[in-house]
Amino acid sequence: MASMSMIQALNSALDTVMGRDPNVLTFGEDVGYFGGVFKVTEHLQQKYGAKRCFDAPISEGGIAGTAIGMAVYGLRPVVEIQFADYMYPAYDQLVSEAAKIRYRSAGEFTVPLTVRMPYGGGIFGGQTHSQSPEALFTHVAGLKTVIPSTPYDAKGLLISAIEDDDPVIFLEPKRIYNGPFDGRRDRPVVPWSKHDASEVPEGHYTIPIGKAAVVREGADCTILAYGTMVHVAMAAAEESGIDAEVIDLRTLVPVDIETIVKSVSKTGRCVIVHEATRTSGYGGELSALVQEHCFYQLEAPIERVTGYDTPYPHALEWEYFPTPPRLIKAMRRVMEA
Amino acid sequence: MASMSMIQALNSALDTVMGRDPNVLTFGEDVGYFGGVFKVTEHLQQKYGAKRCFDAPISEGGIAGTAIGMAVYGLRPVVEIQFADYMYPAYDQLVSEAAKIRYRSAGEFTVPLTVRMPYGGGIFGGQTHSQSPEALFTHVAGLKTVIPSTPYDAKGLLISAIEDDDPVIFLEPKRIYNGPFDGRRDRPVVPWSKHDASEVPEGHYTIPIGKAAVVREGADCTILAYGTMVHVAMAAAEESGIDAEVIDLRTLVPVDIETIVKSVSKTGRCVIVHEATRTSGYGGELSALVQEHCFYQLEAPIERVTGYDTPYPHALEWEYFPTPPRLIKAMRRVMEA
Amino acid sequence: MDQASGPRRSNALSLHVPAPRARPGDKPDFSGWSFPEPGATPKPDIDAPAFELRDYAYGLIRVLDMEGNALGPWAPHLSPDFMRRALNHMLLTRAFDERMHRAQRQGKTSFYMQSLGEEAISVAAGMALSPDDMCFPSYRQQGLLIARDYPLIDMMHQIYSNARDPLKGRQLPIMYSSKQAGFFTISGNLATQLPQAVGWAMASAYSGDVRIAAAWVGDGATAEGDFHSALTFAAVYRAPVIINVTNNQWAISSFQGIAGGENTTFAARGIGYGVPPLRVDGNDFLAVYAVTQWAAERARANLGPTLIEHFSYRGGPHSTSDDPARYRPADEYSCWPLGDPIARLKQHLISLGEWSEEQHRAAQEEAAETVRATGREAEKVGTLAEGAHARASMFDDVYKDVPWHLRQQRDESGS
Amino acid sequence: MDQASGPRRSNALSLHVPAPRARPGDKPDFSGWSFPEPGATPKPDIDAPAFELRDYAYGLIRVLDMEGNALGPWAPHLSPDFMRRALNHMLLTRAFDERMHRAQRQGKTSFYMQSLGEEAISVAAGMALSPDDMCFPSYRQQGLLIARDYPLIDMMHQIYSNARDPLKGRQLPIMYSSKQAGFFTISGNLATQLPQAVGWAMASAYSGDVRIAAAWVGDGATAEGDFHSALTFAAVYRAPVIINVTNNQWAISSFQGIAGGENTTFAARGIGYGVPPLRVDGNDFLAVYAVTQWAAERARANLGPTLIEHFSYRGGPHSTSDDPARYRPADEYSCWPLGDPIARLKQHLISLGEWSEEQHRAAQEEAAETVRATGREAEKVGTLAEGAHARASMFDDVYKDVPWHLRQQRDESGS
Ligand SMILES: Cc1ncc(C[n+]2csc(CCOP(=O)(O)OP(=O)(O)O)c2C)c(N)n1
Ligand SMILES: Cc1ncc(C[n+]2csc(CCOP(=O)(O)OP(=O)(O)O)c2C)c(N)n1
Ligand SMILES: [Mg+2]
Ligand SMILES: [Mg+2]
Repeated sequence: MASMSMIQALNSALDTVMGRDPNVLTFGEDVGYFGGVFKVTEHLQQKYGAKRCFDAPISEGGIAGTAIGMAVYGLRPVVEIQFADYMYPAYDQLVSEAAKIRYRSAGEFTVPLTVRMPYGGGIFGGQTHSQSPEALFTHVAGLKTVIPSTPYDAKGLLISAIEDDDPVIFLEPKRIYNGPFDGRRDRPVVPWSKHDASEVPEGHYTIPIGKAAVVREGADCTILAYGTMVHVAMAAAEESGIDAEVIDLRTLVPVDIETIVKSVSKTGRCVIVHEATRTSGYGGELSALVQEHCFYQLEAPIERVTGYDTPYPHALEWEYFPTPPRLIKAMRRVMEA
Repeated sequence: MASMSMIQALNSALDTVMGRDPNVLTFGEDVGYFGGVFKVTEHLQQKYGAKRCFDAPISEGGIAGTAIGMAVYGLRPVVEIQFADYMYPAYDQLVSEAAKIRYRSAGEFTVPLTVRMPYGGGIFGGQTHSQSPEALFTHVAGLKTVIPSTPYDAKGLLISAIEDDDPVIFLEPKRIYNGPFDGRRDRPVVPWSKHDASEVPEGHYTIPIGKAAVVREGADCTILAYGTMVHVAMAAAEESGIDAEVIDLRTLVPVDIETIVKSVSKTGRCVIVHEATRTSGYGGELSALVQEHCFYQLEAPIERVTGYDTPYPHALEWEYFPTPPRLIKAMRRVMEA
Repeated sequence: MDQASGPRRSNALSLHVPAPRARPGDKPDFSGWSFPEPGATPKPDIDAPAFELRDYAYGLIRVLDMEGNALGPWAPHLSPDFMRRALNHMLLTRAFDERMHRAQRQGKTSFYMQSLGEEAISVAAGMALSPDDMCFPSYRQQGLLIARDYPLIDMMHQIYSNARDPLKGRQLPIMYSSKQAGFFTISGNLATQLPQAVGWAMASAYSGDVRIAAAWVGDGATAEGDFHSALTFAAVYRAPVIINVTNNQWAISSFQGIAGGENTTFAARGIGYGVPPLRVDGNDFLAVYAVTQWAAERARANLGPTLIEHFSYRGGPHSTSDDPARYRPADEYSCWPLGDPIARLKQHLISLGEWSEEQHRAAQEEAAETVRATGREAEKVGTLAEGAHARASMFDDVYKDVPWHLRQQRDESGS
Repeated sequence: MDQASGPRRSNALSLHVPAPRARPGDKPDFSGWSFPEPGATPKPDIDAPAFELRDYAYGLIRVLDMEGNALGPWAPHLSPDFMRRALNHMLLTRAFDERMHRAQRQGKTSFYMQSLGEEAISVAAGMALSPDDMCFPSYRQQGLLIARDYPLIDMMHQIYSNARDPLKGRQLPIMYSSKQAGFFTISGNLATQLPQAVGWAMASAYSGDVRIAAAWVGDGATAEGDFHSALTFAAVYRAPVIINVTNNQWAISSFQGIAGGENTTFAARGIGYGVPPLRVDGNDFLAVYAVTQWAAERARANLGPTLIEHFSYRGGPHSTSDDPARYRPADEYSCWPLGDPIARLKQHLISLGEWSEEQHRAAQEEAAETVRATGREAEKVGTLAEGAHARASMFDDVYKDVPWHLRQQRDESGS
């Protein structure tokens, strides 16, 4: 065990899998010699050689397309899209191809591909370094979508993603790469080493795709969260005086419906939080699922606390970012309803 | 007034606006001399010349990108994406650019662009001629999304879209281009001329973007539908013996929340129907909105009747397509709940 | 808008929109096109630097003259047996196309696409590549499957989406897939296969394998961004891949000028990446064979990718949904200056004394009969209308394992 | 997986991954690069067929020699006044960059990007184009705004996201936008501006206007699909547009070989579309000016697009988030064989007797002082940390009118 930041944990996941399986290779913009703009692939080129960890042309479509070809060949490519905001040129390859190749070939060709993308705001990155496009993947049959919230989960989930025989979109909450952040930017920065889930085994382990974690048990209401928002939710639960149960979804598709239903059946109240724009965000799906499964247990309308339906505004980032106060307001509303 | 098919109505909309405004031009794959693979731009090149209606290279990204540049210049381009299934290469330009240019330039540059796309299944088109990607647009702040269900609406909405100063995604339900189709393929094909809404004025008129239509009043439950599914919903309402109120949304973003809330407040029950895959489809957003606004009026869980979370399967198209029997089952469930 | 109506000055700009020379009612016009003589183009060593090969983009590699003689350094010296096999593959491809086109017209399936006039392009490649090289075709390379002896009946089962359809009724007709035949699952989305082919080739190189990849794309679809990313990645990583552009002059109703063919050749695109650009007469089996072989050897020698433009003509409609008489002269195909690939190989064999009109007629009849017999077999198994597939099968293969939500949807769909 | 580990035969394939010649610790190595002599490249007529211009992709148009002499047919014959203005623009650009880079380091804003070493590319274009020609820049063409006399203080307001930020705090610093200055809103998404520039140019041509468009993209970003669609559409419709590739050797940490620069030049990409490909010394103000003027005249004469590769070197870090010492020799910039654009124009003016070291120092100081004074003004208005923008303004300009759901979100956000 070692205390790792999320970046180190992700790096360790890659290192672990590359060490075990010569069919794993990784590439993307600035991923090679430099080790990635966020350092997730640091030292891998030095350790495994330039053929297993290398720079790619600035063509997200080319990165996805060639990685699909490699996966079809029999490799397990892991590619990095430098920011999730830049995944759009790769969208066709991911949606029309990676997601559909197993189906359209009746299982003959498969795409064991992992696409890593830092996502989310809170770093003053402006409109094109802050986006949360998870709903654009959750709508696509054939893709799995995974989002970790701690170093421990990040490593275990990334290993699972790489070893999965289907394409996995692996969204990394960049705001918590270096420390858990609960949305209170007035508080001192906390490093991961202060957090239990930064204790990460050196070797191989997995966290199953499709399983949520109840990260805080509570009786009053359920908060559904993922990524950075898990920490916001935890802070809101602590500060609010409301005994909230916080669920870290970890996988968005296939979502762990059992854990959700069990919790909401117990609490009767549900708040969903995400950073992505509200309309047609993944929160809409969660809300629909919860009311479909728990209609008779619900004692209050399900609330969504989300990014607004605007591009991510540079200077107004902290108005845009869902913070504990906004979440607490919604929790109060569901409690008072 | 003349009786028009939806194709003729769309063609008439283009003809009307091009006749009035020299800044309107249209292009896309096979759109020029040939008049489009669905004939929506037929005769326009002959009438307005090749500079106002022309073929484009097979590059949806280039079509969207150049059209954005034209719109920024001051024109009102209308482009056709031959099938909505082929919009993915254009997705970056639409999401990162068309949707955000007004915002990021603080209103200095604007994109009065209309992107027409035939969408939906029911024509044995297989995986790549059948998709319904509306939710991939409704999640994007800065885009409006419009879907007509009749010739009359198609013309009025398309004129509104072209005259709108923001980018509009205009999805055309290709299954009902030539006649209203209610999902009963065992019944004889009905041409539009048998339908009231095929009476279309020759000249200029508009249907406002953002306004739904109550196409059938009813007291028992509300069905939210758009495009082809409006006709499926009407058939289900008639056949079911349930006195359903059918709402044709016509615009998905911004959605006409008032009309929805008024109806569900009255009926207390709601079924949502769309052809797109279920998970994270626009139905999720609708379900969330309805329960947020009408929680205390709801007497039964909101139901979603949708395409399944699979690619569109060629030979099993009629198992995939939401038909009146599937919708009626859901209506029964909400009535019995 | 004053901006848009703009100042119309004497030096005003004006928009150029390309148009083909002939539309319905016009006389087909291929005048002004000139081609190098058959045999006239030199053959470079496979390790020639790409920079020295630039001019191949503007020529046309030809072996067969119109009298059936094989000329020049590109002539591949194939045995008569081998060429007869090639001819039979092309005849079978054409007969298959004819029948399946008709089957669609008869309502037996939803869709079909012929390769009329382009048979040499795929058959020659199918025979020049190693059987385990991986092909990433577009939708008009049925000749590859036929050259690789993929069972005709399985193609028909796929087209009919019947109970023996290897793709379980999930794909549009002709969107074949066969791992066994090294034929990648065809996508309905144009050009997506190109970077995939490059990635596959990179993976093969990464793995120290010997297999190379080849991909095909139409003249029209070269405009997609994927064409660019494929060439970029292929050039940067020297991927062992052949990228074939089948320039059949048309992309549905758009002539090749709309894809950029007015300004230069499609082969010339390769120059900008430092990829050798070979332009070949696509209706000349021997030339296509030789060029493919050259590019394959180059790739196998770790010398990287080649871009090949196959200059040809789409003899039939784009698909069964199309009527070309609405946008091009009905007799344009018959005026194509480079003839018919089958007639030309036939002529060559005859001029060698290795074939006769009679044998040809017999081979044609045999191909037709093979197709007919196979068709009967396939139709016995079923055609589209009959709906052979279990509803539940729709939920398989979305993922390796069926997740809960698809299980639920499967269960609900049956109730 | 037996497939992937594959058969390692003697003729095994292997993957090529490009690497730069020098990494940190190595001596910078530009040996083996040879350039044509200044003045040696002929100047074609603007109506020369693209086909005849192909070789320009492999040369380098140079006017200034290293002693400051302007040589050959491309020398633009500019007045000393004009060149002093140019020099001042470049000096101001550099001084501005210096200060704003520092301002970010001091925490006054979140981000900054310099154009150190590339000032000639944007300043020369800004002066060669007409003031109403439309520019579609990437993020390293601040020189365009400066050459067009856009208020420096408005650039600072934007960078500080302060109350006078013309973009209302919505954009990342340096993502300027000014309709007035003919400077299109910069996108954070690379290369998207290219087809937009082509579309704008098509619209201008459609409208019988006289204005042309120009766009800029980095060497790295040429790999994006949008580069390809821009060139395709520009060529097909003969759009009056200039597409500039600023090849500064680096794309963040990736050397230009990763974008394909090992195999050929970036200018050569134009050849494949039949677009004239000019390659120019980007550190030579006079050469950039002359080449831009040539391309603009060509475009105005309805002769279509030109692709220009500006050969240069990124002198600074990629951005304030970058540390180039981690991936390239720290002294690589100082070894750049084509010198510094400011020093070279200065030398030219001095050699003409129109400038002196003293005047230069004074001009430098004046530029620094202008920036300092403007900086003080701007900081008085505010810097990022102060949060000048009303929460409610976030909901404006998503659409022309604020729809109900945004009104609702706006209301809720305030409560
Ligand atoms: C991304 C995408 N855009 C559009 C289409 C529709 N489409 C199918 S075939 C075709 C024409 C292709 O022409 P070309 O590439 O020349 O190939 P050919 O049919 O001539 O063999 C078009 C536009 C598609 N399938 N995919
Ligand atoms: C679509 C997209 N992908 C990736 C990025 C991240 N990114 C920003 S700048 C850059 C390097 C660009 O290099 P180059 O085009 O050579 O321009 P330069 O910075 O050298 O001027 C990268 C990868 C981006 N902004 N957009
Ligand atoms: Mg074609
Ligand atoms: Mg660069």
